Amino acid sequence: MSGKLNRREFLKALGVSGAAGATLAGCDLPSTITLEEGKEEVVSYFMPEEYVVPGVGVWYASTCTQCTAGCGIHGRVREGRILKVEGNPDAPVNAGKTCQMGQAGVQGHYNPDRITSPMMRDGGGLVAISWDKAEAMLTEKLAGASGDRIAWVTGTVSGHQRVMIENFMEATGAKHHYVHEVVNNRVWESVCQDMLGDANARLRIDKADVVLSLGADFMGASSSPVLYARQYAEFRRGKRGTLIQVEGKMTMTGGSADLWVPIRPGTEGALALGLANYLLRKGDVDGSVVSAELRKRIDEFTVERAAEITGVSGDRIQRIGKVLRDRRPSLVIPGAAVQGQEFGYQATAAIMALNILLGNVGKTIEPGFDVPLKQLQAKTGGTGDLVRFAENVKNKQLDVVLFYGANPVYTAPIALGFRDFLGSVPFKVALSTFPDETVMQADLVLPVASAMEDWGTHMAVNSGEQPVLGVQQPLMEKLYADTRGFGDILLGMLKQKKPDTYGQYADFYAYLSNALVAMKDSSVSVQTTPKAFWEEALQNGQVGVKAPVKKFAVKTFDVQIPDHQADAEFPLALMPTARMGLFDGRHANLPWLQESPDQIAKVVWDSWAELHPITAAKYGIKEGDLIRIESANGAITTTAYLFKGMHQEAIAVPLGQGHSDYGRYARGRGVNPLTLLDARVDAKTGELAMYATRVKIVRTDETKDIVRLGASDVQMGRGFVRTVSVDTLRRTEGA
Amino acid sequence: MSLQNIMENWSNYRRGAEEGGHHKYEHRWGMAINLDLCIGCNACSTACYAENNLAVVGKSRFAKGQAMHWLRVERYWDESQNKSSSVTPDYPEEGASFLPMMCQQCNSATCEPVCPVAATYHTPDGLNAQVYNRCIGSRYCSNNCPYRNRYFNFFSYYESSWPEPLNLQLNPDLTVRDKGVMEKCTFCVQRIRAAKDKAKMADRKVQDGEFTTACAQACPTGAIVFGDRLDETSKVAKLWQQHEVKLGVYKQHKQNPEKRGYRIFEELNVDPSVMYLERVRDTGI
Amino acid sequence: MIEKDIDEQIKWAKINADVLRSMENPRRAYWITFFICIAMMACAVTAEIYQYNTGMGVTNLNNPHMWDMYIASFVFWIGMSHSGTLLSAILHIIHADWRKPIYRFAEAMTTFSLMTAGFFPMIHLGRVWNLYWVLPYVSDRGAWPNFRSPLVWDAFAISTYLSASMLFLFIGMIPDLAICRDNARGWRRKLYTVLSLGWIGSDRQWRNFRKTYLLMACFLIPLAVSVHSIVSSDFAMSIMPGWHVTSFPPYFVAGALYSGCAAIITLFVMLRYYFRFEEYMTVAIMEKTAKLTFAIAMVWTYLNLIEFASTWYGHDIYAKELLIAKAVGPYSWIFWTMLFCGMVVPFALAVEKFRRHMPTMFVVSLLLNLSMYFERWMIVAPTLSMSHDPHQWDIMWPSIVQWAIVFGSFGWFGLLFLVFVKVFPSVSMYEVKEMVFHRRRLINEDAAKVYSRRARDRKDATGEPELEGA
Amino acid sequence: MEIAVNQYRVDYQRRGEIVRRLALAIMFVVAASLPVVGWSAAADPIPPVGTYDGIDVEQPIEFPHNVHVDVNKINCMYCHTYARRSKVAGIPPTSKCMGCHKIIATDKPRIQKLTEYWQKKQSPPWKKVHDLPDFVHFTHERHLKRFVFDRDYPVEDVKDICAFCHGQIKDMTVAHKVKPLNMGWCKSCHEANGGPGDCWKCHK
Repeated sequence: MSGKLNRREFLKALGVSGAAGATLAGCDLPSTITLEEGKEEVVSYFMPEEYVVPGVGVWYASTCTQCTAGCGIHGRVREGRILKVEGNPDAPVNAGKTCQMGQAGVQGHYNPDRITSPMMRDGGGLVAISWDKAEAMLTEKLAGASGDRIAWVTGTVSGHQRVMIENFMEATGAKHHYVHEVVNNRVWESVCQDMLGDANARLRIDKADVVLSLGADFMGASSSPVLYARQYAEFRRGKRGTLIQVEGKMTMTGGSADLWVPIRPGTEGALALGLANYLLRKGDVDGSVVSAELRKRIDEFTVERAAEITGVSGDRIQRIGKVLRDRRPSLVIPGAAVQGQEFGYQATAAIMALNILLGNVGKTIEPGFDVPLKQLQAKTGGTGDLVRFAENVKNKQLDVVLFYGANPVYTAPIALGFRDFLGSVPFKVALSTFPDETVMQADLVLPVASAMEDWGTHMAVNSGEQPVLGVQQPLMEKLYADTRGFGDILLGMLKQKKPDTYGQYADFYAYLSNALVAMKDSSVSVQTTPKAFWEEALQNGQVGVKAPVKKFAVKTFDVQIPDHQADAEFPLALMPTARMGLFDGRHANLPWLQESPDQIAKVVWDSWAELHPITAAKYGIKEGDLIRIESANGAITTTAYLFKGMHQEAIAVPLGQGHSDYGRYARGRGVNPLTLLDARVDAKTGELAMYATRVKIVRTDETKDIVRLGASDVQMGRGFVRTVSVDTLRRTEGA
Repeated sequence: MSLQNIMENWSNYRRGAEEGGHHKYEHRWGMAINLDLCIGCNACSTACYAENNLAVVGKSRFAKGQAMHWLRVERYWDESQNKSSSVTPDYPEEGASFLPMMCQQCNSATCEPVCPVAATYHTPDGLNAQVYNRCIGSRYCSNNCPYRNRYFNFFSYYESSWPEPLNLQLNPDLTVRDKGVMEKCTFCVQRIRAAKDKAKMADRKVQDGEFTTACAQACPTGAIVFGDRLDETSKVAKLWQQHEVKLGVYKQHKQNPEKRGYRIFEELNVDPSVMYLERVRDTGI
Repeated sequence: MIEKDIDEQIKWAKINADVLRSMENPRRAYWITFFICIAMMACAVTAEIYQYNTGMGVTNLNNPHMWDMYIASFVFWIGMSHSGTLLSAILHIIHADWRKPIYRFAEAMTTFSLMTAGFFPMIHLGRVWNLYWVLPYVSDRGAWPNFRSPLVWDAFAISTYLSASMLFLFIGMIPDLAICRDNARGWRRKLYTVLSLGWIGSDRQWRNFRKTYLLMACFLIPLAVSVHSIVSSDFAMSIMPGWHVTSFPPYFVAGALYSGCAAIITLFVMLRYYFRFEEYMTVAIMEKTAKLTFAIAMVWTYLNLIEFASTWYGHDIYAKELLIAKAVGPYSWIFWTMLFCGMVVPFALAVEKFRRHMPTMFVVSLLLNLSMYFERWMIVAPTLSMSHDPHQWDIMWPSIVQWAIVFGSFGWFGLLFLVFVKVFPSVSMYEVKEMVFHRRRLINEDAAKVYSRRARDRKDATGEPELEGA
Repeated sequence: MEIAVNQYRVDYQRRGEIVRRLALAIMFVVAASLPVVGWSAAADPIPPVGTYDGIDVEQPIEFPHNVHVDVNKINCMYCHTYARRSKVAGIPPTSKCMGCHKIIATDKPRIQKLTEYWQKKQSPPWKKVHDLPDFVHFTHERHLKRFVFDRDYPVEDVKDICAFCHGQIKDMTVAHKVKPLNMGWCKSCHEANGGPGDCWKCHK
């Protein structure tokens, strides 16, 4: 019996019903009566692996797909059920740690609202159909469309999922692949590309002595929260670095800052220039590393001017500047609010220039790895592709659209006009695990196996010190027989198109094992035989990739930062912040994350709008009042939550809620601020300027209690959280 | 707590915590939580839900205060004591204060003596045990917990919290508690049990780092350290020692005022097994 | 003017007739009250079934508030039970014979409030079907209750007190039951025959009876005091601010006597009105009861103030915070109502005019008991709302389920009492006769002295005063 | 008592009961005369006392334990192989059954039924006979270590140790519950053999 079959049969369960350790402690009649014989079924394994022992958990390595960070995980499997996810200690991204989204992955797998069979649109609704019919339909439609009228819309894809999509595109002649992620770093990546010559420059928070985060929620909703949280721990542990957070709304990361400074949202670039100006004026940095035009621009942005634009006092800017001057290396990180502006590229470039001036490049910003297998690298998403996709939909240039890992019906702003025109696309196919909003609009729905039932590989954009290809392997047998792995679905299509190339593979598993073994030479593995290599890959959940570190080619150029202009009609800046937990809304169907309080506001199960108490007082708003937030594109009504971690000219509404579908836990809960956004884009990169929308607020007469954890925001002198100043600490711990 | 047990060990039971309590401890599981590293991300809390079959109660019951989070991350806006200004500032310039709060496994626990049926008691491992099946739901223990870390099953959550097939995720190593039962953080006793069984099978002692609690394992910054304080080589014992936190006292008399360890509500003489390390803030900017 | 407690010229046959009359032919008002009580109980039963099936959560209890009205009601009813038996026993020992017309119903009240109180710990248990685990019994599991827990002490104390008070009530009733037996027919006769234990009123029986009764009274006084002290230790033994109070045992006992006395006044007025017992439950006795109540009210007031003072000047900042929160927080209206009704209203009892006015006394007694209920609730709820950890502070108001059950408990109590007054003599016939007899003897002795003096002085005495035969 | 459910039990009861009781009584006396304190972990065990008359459970295949254990002398742990390394003894995987029954006794109707399952790639849906409530943590491996391996007890006789809790399975076809498996019963054995007395050892 081949290893392969064994591996795949391992999940024959010992009594899923019998051993579900889930009976209730309350049902205890005297114990002799409870112990009834013959009531429970106990199904033995059919043909288990030697190491599978009932009653003992077995840990299988895999890769987390809850966000795009690509953490390595270990899944605890007992009696054929995946019970718990822990971090893979060998994974360079997370080193055994997990975030709450990773922990909740199992709830996605066991979600009661999964799609269990293929469906097609019949009249108004979706009806279940067979796979044969679904495949025939898809083949027919694909054959009838020319390649430039077929499009993929996906989230960030990497590894062999990306390879399969590209194979598919090649086979069908499809020309478009839109990669859409709401939480993204696209502007930063293009700045890195343009200024450093490497889009995948890696942040090294752990190596910094001072981190100036301009709205970057790097430990919360970021491209790799666990990696940065780990780096942060290192940063705090040894020499005890200082985190300065300057932002319009206090993010989770801001909550851990030594100094938190509110700034007028969108003006962070001016602050960076102001700081550069201060540093150059003090003469502690080498001005020659930046171009003459930029130098001139920096000279224009005096601290006073920066103070005027940003609303941060000049004194404060100077004191931050002093810290940056005194303590090296430092790191300045731009967040989503910086990048999501019409001049987001310019502002981000200004921040990069500050890093260059401070000499951080090469120290705390390290070049990425030159991975030999380009086709496996992550194709990172952004919002620019969404804009372009919407444009094409509007212009009726697409006949067949395939959605996977993206939910644009939910995430697209109304102003893009996309929702109105999607209906005009003749054939929309959704490959999805959950019935999200896009699925509800689709003409054909293909049920994708959950991440814990599927094969795949993932390559993290930033995997710390060692580039790896994370292997995703099933942790459990399929819950629903009629679902299929993403790779299997695509392979099925490919087999029809190109039987001679793909016919040799029985399934995606065969394809993947083949493909992985083929890359043995680019890996750091010392295994000699393909079988051993494959088994090692499965055991480790990853394959280390041999890759030299790239080199930076630093180049600077002039940046254009506009002055701040007040808007009389829409006085407040809307900050649609993603948060660790529900993220961009993709995890709203996981009850653990719905019940897990927001890290800062501590609200559960709902949406809310964050306002500074002073701003609120201006409008006569009290906490719990329902307020209408109006932009030029529409309005949403939600509950006001007042707290001081806000700039007075901003209002923040967290992302994640406001689903009209997406299962019982998400549906009809809260509001989606993305709907309000203007269709403005960053001039350079074409990314949606997500933080550029301005709104006004109107108090309604209604109130609605916010459901929050915790009655008191203050400790009332109880000394729960005690604080010591870093000076005191330095005096003692050094000794 | 049988009658015979009481009679035999009467004088032992009268020993105070400062004399090591009445147990011959096999282990004394404890924690050290570094608040400087805690970023308030809730990974620990969600990991606890996943490990310990915690019920998701839903919005309306959460609003009523009937949530079941054994480990809650509290968030405070207090300015640190370093600032002497009495004016409340307009912005939380020192960020937030996060506090992961779980059962403190007190060595002189207030919950233990009040349980009428001894469903909660002190184990030879230094834990506050809660025997679910013995609990009759008088809820006195929860009333008497100054940390408010005991959670009561006000409803039967089996159907509402784990609709099929979510119930397949339930950890078979511990029960799902039905209505009328008190529950609380157990320091992942099922993991302790498994590790001890494993060690016993190999005729050795449990080693430090062999296992940890779900919260400590998940914590991205490693702020939570769990281990056996009787094992002097363990990380947690070293931390307690390094920060000069002593057991069995209700006030720490530290020679060096800058040692960061402290325990919450120590003055109530409950002798908790969780030590927190003070948050550090650079206030000189 | 010194008023007579009872008209000593009352005929013994009339006593019998009056009391026995009260036991038969319920009037319409009786039935209306009876069915109101049934309806109240039905509310409670419905609520309890709902709560049992759904879980304790329907009561609005939550993480800080694990206890609420059920426990407050439990303490209230336990308190209510105190004056009947305790006062009866004390007054018996000190030969305060004005107790005699009113002690029977007061003792019945004790028993019934205990029977009501006993329900609450059960209703409030999460898993009531395991209630028996609090009792020490030998089983192969070798599991015993936790003898350190005040809740276990409660179980012992209450069951002891309940059985002792029932016994006390029953023993005191035996001679009356014999009277009933002699006057009854049908099932009543059978019942009384059994219950009167062959009482024929022989000297030996009387001698044994008196001894037993005295012994029971002596036994009951410390028992009753201990019971409420133990109930107070449910709170005092805990660590919570506002509960961890040294003066709780006497405070609870005082509160118990207070509410019990107030309840006696309430029932006094009601029985006097319902059964036309004006000749037995006289204004003079009411006055004495009211004076006693006033004294107890002052003790309670004092203990209350002492508690406040010791908290205020004490070292426990949590308790101090809580005290302030009680006074100015969301529960303040209850706090001040309690203090007003418990400390100020009793001064009405110091006014003779009010004491003698039955409707006023009725209202005052209700207010006093309202205060006592609030007091219990103010002990239970605010501590849980605002204890050590401000993160878990919460203000909670009980749900309709709690209200229904507490409401129904009054129905249950009323029902028991209504059945009692129709089945058993609610005024002790033999003791009223004793009282009358003693009064007469005193009068006779006084008269004899006067007459003999006169005889000595004037030597023209006209003869003995007329004496009525038994 | 005499209205027995199957002949093996009747035989067992007639032959075994008196002897067993006697043996128990003797052991009791011996146990009582020994100091309980300082009882070494490897001391000879005192089996728990108590019987229970369980119901007959209908299994998908009427598995003859007696043939396997008594006639063919197969060790319990040959099939219930997980007992020594897991908390559950485990029902043997179907592949294990087929390991022998591809060849042995293939003409018997029971085996044919088994072969049917095997061909369908299914496991027979066995019914649980010895069940514990879900709030109880019981581990076979620790008990086997204590009663077999730590005492150097001959492993081939392990069935007599298994019989402490499962009765004389060798005399049954389908397993039949003959011990109460309730708390008092467990506890009596723990007390007699110095097993752990901490609630949390067994309650979860």
